[in-house]
Amino acid sequence: MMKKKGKSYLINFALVAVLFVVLQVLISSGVINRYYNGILMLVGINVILAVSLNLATGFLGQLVLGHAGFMAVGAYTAALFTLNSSLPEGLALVVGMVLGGLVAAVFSAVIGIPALRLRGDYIAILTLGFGEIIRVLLNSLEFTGGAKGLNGIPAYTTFPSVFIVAALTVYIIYAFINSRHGRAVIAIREDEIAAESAGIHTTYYKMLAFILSAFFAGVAGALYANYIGVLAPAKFDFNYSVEILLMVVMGGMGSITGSIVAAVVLTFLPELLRGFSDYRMLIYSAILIAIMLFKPTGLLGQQEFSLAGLAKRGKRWFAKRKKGKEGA
Amino acid sequence: ACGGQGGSTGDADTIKIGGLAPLTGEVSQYGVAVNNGAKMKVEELNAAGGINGKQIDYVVYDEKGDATEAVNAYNRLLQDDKIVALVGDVTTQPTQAVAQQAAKDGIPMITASASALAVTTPGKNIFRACFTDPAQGEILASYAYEEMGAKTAAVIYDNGSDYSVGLMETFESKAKELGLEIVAKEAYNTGDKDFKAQLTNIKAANPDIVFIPDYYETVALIAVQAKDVGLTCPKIGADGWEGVLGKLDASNVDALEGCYYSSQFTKESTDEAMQNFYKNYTEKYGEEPTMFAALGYDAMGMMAQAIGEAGTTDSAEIVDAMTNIQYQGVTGSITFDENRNPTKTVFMISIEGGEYKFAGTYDAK
Amino acid sequence: MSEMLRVKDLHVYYDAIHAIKGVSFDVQEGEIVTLIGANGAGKTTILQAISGLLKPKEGEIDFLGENLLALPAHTIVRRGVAQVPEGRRIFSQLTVQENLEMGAFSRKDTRNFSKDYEMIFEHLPRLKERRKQMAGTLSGGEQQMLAIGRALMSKPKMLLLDEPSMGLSPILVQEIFHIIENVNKTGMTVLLVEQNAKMALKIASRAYVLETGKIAMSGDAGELAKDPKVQEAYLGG
Amino acid sequence: MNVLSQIINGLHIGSIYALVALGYSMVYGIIKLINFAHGEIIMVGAYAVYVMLVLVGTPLWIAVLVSLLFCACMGMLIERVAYRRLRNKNAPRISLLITAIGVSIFLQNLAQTIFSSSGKSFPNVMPQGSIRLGDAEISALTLITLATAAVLMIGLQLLVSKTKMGKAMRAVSEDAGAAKLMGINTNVTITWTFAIGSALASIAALLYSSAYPLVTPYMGSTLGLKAFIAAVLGGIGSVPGAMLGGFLLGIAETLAKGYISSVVADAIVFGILILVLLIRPAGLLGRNVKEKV
Amino acid sequence: MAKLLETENLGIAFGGLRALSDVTLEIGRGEIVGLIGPNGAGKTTVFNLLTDVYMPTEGTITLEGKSIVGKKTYQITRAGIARTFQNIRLFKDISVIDNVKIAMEGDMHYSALAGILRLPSYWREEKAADLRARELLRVVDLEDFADAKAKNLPYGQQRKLEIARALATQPKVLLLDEPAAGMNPTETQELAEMIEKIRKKFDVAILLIEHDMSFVMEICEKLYVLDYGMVIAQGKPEDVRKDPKVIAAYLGGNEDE
Ligand SMILES: Nc1ncnc2c1ncn2[C@@H]1O[C@H](COP(=O)(O)OP(=O)(O)OP(=O)(O)O)[C@@H](O)[C@H]1O
Ligand SMILES: Nc1ncnc2c1ncn2[C@@H]1O[C@H](COP(=O)(O)OP(=O)(O)OP(=O)(O)O)[C@@H](O)[C@H]1O
Ligand SMILES: [Mg+2]
Ligand SMILES: [Mg+2]
Repeated sequence: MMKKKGKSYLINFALVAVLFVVLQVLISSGVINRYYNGILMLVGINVILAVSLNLATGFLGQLVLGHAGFMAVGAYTAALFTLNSSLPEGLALVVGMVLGGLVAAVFSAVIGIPALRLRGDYIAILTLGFGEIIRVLLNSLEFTGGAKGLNGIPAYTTFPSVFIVAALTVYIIYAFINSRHGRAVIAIREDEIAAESAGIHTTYYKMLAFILSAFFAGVAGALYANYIGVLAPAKFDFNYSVEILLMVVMGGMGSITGSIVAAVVLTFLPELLRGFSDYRMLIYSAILIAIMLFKPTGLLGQQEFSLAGLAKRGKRWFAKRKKGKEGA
Repeated sequence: ACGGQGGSTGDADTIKIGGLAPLTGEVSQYGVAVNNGAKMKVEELNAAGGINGKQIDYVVYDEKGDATEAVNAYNRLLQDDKIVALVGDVTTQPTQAVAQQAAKDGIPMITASASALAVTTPGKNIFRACFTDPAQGEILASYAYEEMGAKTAAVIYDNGSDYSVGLMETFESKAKELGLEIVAKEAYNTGDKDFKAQLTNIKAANPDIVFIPDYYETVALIAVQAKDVGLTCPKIGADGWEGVLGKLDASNVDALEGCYYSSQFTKESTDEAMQNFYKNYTEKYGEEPTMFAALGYDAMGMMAQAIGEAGTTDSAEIVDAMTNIQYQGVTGSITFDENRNPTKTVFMISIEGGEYKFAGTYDAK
Repeated sequence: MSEMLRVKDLHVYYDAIHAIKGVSFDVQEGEIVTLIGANGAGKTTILQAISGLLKPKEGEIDFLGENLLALPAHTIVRRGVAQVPEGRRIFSQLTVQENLEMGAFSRKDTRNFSKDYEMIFEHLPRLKERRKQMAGTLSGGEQQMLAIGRALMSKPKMLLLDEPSMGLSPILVQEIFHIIENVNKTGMTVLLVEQNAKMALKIASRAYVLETGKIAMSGDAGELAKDPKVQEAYLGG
Repeated sequence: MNVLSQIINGLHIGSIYALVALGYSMVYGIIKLINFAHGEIIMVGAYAVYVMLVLVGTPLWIAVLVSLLFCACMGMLIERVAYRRLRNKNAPRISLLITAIGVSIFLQNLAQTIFSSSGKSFPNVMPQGSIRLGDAEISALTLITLATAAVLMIGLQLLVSKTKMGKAMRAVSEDAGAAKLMGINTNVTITWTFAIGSALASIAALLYSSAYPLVTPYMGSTLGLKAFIAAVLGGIGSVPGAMLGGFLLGIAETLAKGYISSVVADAIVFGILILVLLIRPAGLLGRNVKEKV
Repeated sequence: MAKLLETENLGIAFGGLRALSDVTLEIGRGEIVGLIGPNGAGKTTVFNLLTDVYMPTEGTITLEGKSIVGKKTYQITRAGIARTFQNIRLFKDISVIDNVKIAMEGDMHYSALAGILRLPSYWREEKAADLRARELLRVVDLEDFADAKAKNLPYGQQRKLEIARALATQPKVLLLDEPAAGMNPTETQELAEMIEKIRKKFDVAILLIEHDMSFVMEICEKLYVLDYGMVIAQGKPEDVRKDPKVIAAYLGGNEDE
């Protein structure tokens, strides 16, 4: 059964590669113009944000309302680095991302150590507060440009870089979740006391998941900064944290593929609604409510969308039709 | 043709001008005002036969005051709608993000209201209709000192707004130069509603005047709370004040009695274009025009005139025409300096008995 | 002796799982009827259906001639059907006292409460000692007593008990069964779900044996207690 | 003198926070939902009063009454439409959180489409004047605000602790299923909770708009967030806690603005919150029940 | 028999309430010891002290001569004390087999990085864990439910799963809090046999709380009787059950076995 898993890794890898090539060709041939290319990059960035938040919220089960804060830290770090570095583009971006991720991770550790001692929604409040503090500090610090923020950040982020990083993020978090560490993390979500008495060092695993989650938020921030070119603290407020959370819940807590789907949908939706000009947020929110009402556990619930699974479903469906025919 | 039914490629007999503004979200009151002004201008121009006989097709997208959305919308205007020029954006952050793109594309762009100096720096094709801050700050400082006879002044400003900070800085430096003592300097964050703490401090410093460099809605809130904490001395402000009385209920207007502000237009002015603008706008939208409305109106006007003078939709030529433009707008007669910022004359307006009064033009001593 | 409760051809599902597959039984006024069966047979499910916490897919539940399926859970209680739920479900953040008050929520005659408290503390002295304690910190058994006391506070016509002896010390098990017999003597009808089949069959007049969602056997409690199949399956040989 | 005046300022905004906080606290207490739409109820209430006073031109008391009922109904409606269905499916709590956010975005934009995004000026309906207190002044408005908040808080406390309704609320908040077995109509209880919380919000709206007389579609969001923080600070689920939290938050905020730096004031406030939570994980008056194993 | 787990003068108070006072227990290797007593006597509290859910106000706990007071719960578990809970605490929303695997944390060692990179150590240990987990499920005959969600098992099965999970931590002492609660005599009978089997197979000592006397009498070699937080009797089952104090406090008069 393990071997079969091994093979499915290869299949999925191949599929992702194909997807990449196809998109890349469409872009360079101009079929996907700059507008859609831009949105695709945002999709990628949001995928990273959603999947990483899902680790903390969906799998670890801690409601985090400050993800945008960690993203901001990563974004500013990378921005300041790329603004002042003389490294070649690609390298500068990579270093920027790593730095951004690491600094975000450090911040998450700072808040995580006290926060994760609390239970339930209080963690939500704490992370919310911390996110706001980060924003206010960025607002008042000199070297971050205060409220004016930073601009003229070199536009190093390209579609390939976003796609590759997003794919990597997804893989890493998927692999993490499906290892002993992931199981421990999920156990904590299910019942912390039972987890402890099953021999799990809960504090350690909480921190691990929390920091990993923040790290990728930081990476996403780095990509964002070098895509949009300007940064201001106002961008990373509580509402933005909520937007990311939205993707996680809408996709399904604890479903990585769910987060991906939701990230795609929720990034394109506002663009699709442009035609409605002033009414679009009205419609947007209505759709949001409707989805939650009719799919309370999100689009994919806790399931993962897998091609294997799809194939199975397909088989069953064919089987049904066969029966139907025979019946007729 | 407003509201983004994009995609329709600019056919020969219309000229497509794009617009960007926050039509929803926290800063939408500014975006809506600018957009109203611009829309009104477009309708007037089209009614008068458009630009060189071609009708203007104005496509505007909402960006919620968010840089990310602004860039998306900009790309869409450029790629799907194939606009020839851009009137936008409204607030600083999105405008800067868009400007950095536009500079690469060389498309003529004018922002009605983004006042941060850095906005126009990315490229020679980026212009602005509003004042950049320095001018007015100096004018107001010397007005307070010379005309209002103030010896001490206090400032309360929005730390998050380049507009506010810029005015505060220039006001302060000019005040020093004049010997007008700044006895209190209080800041607040964008979006704050409660200024009592700061105003209480200012009251303790007991200044002759209070300088409030912000936009009308915030000014209205500050004025009322000033009254509440018993800070009664006169207050002065800049063009951002335009429309402030509309934000005060009759029962509260006394809060601004005897205050002055500098403006780029006034319904008191004899200029008939101005008069019409004021009248038409108030009829059309059921509220008096604000600075943002006027600037949106003029920004569109300038872009249209530039396109007209260029006689083509070629970006480079429009940019040239814009650079040397001589425009007579409701916000005064406008030319651009080397940083593509406007230079205009300033009126002073006073508020007496709940009414605006024209207090004459004024130049810094 | 008139009929109090009649369950007819009851079907309950948990999503796909068909937990109760056509169960029918009745309870006459004033008797103690016990429902025994293995883990997962469906006993709790049936009680929850009667109390209106679960909505059956098919079947009828009539209480004193009234169709309970039409009523929401809280009205069913007001009609006089109280339940001691499986796993106690006491309000752990309220004190013992407050929990008892909750039990009397549907009652209007506040005057008589103190009298009833005394009656309950008589049977369950432990509760008196812990009157002011957070119910959540009670021991398992204490919680069980509280759950029973709470149900009695609503002065029901019919009492549904879901494994009341679970987790109780032998002495208390006897005590609980005494209590059940006593309240029954005061005229309260009892439907008793028990794992302790031996004791249950001893105090009950009739019994139904539930197996994987179906009634497998039924009849006079005494008879069933002697039935080899029952002994084999539920009385430990 | 300054300090005293500043503290008075703090109490003023603080008591508004407190009123709003009560709404969050009650709803959270009973269905463990951070009702992000609550802030928008304030906005709705403010517009309601504005419409009645300015557009229709009714006397104040009618305006207040109308807004009160309107908000209460709005609260119940939201519960009915957006939450109940999810509760009865016992969906994960977080999906209720999301619908709450959806509702709040919806209301903001609905208000904007109806009233446009430019702020409406709120009339000055409160008695003028002020009384001296040492060398500081308390304006009539501040006094009224304080008094109203205090009275409502006490009333609510009595309701929750003494009345049957209050007991029912506590029972439902613990275990809705068991509450049903007690003969409690959980849906009605929850609906009432929303109604009361929203009614309080409408009062808050009146007091808030009197002090900050500009009604905008987005006025509720920050106020709501602050009030929620206040609720947590004081111990969410506890009525006096919400009150205490509100006052503390208001005072801390004002003093920070007045004496440290208005730019980082929010950071300071959140800092305090974090500290409090670390020392008292359930907030100042919240009781932290360790579950028995 | 060599002493394995010892407590000396163990005591705890909750606020004013004295839940336990000088409780001294001894469990030898491979022993099956019963802890009985009236409801509220403090039995579960003893478990909670042994596993650091509560801190003892006084007294010592030693496992193989080493004190474990003040150690964290997970450390105690790894040191060799595993437990089940009186009100079942499973990982409800995940599969039965993962419930067991989670408890193998203690003897899986591949690093997070190795896990993410899927290095051989990952495959090796995961495979081993999978086999062992299924083995354990077989012992408590749940192997057919391996992939079901834990919450969908009937009550009795859930108790067995808790036992399997506890065993997965490879304990030296297994603490069972009312394992037979909610089972009928026949099921209890099977459980008794299962516990015997477990004791032999994994040679663990077992300390169990139970109110079902026939069950206790059948499998326990030694009994401690708690009342109001104090040990009122101990020794061989047949002696203890004749002890008048025990009969008065716990068994009651007409106990019919
Ligand atoms: N919430 C649920 N979801 C899915 N299946 C359930 C649920 N609750 C019970 N079941 C299933 O329904 C069947 C009957 O359960 P029920 O609890 O009524 O049995 P029971 O006779 O009360 O068992 P016990 O003696 O253990 O209490 C069992 O197979 C159980 O697995
Ligand atoms: N956290 C706590 N706070 C206060 N009192 C507690 C706490 N935990 C337990 N108690 C009290 O300590 C006593 C012993 O509780 P414990 O759960 O150990 O009893 P037990 O012997 O397990 O009884 P049972 O057999 O009914 O489970 C009880 O009176 C209980 O009320
Ligand atoms: Mg049951
Ligand atoms: Mg116990």
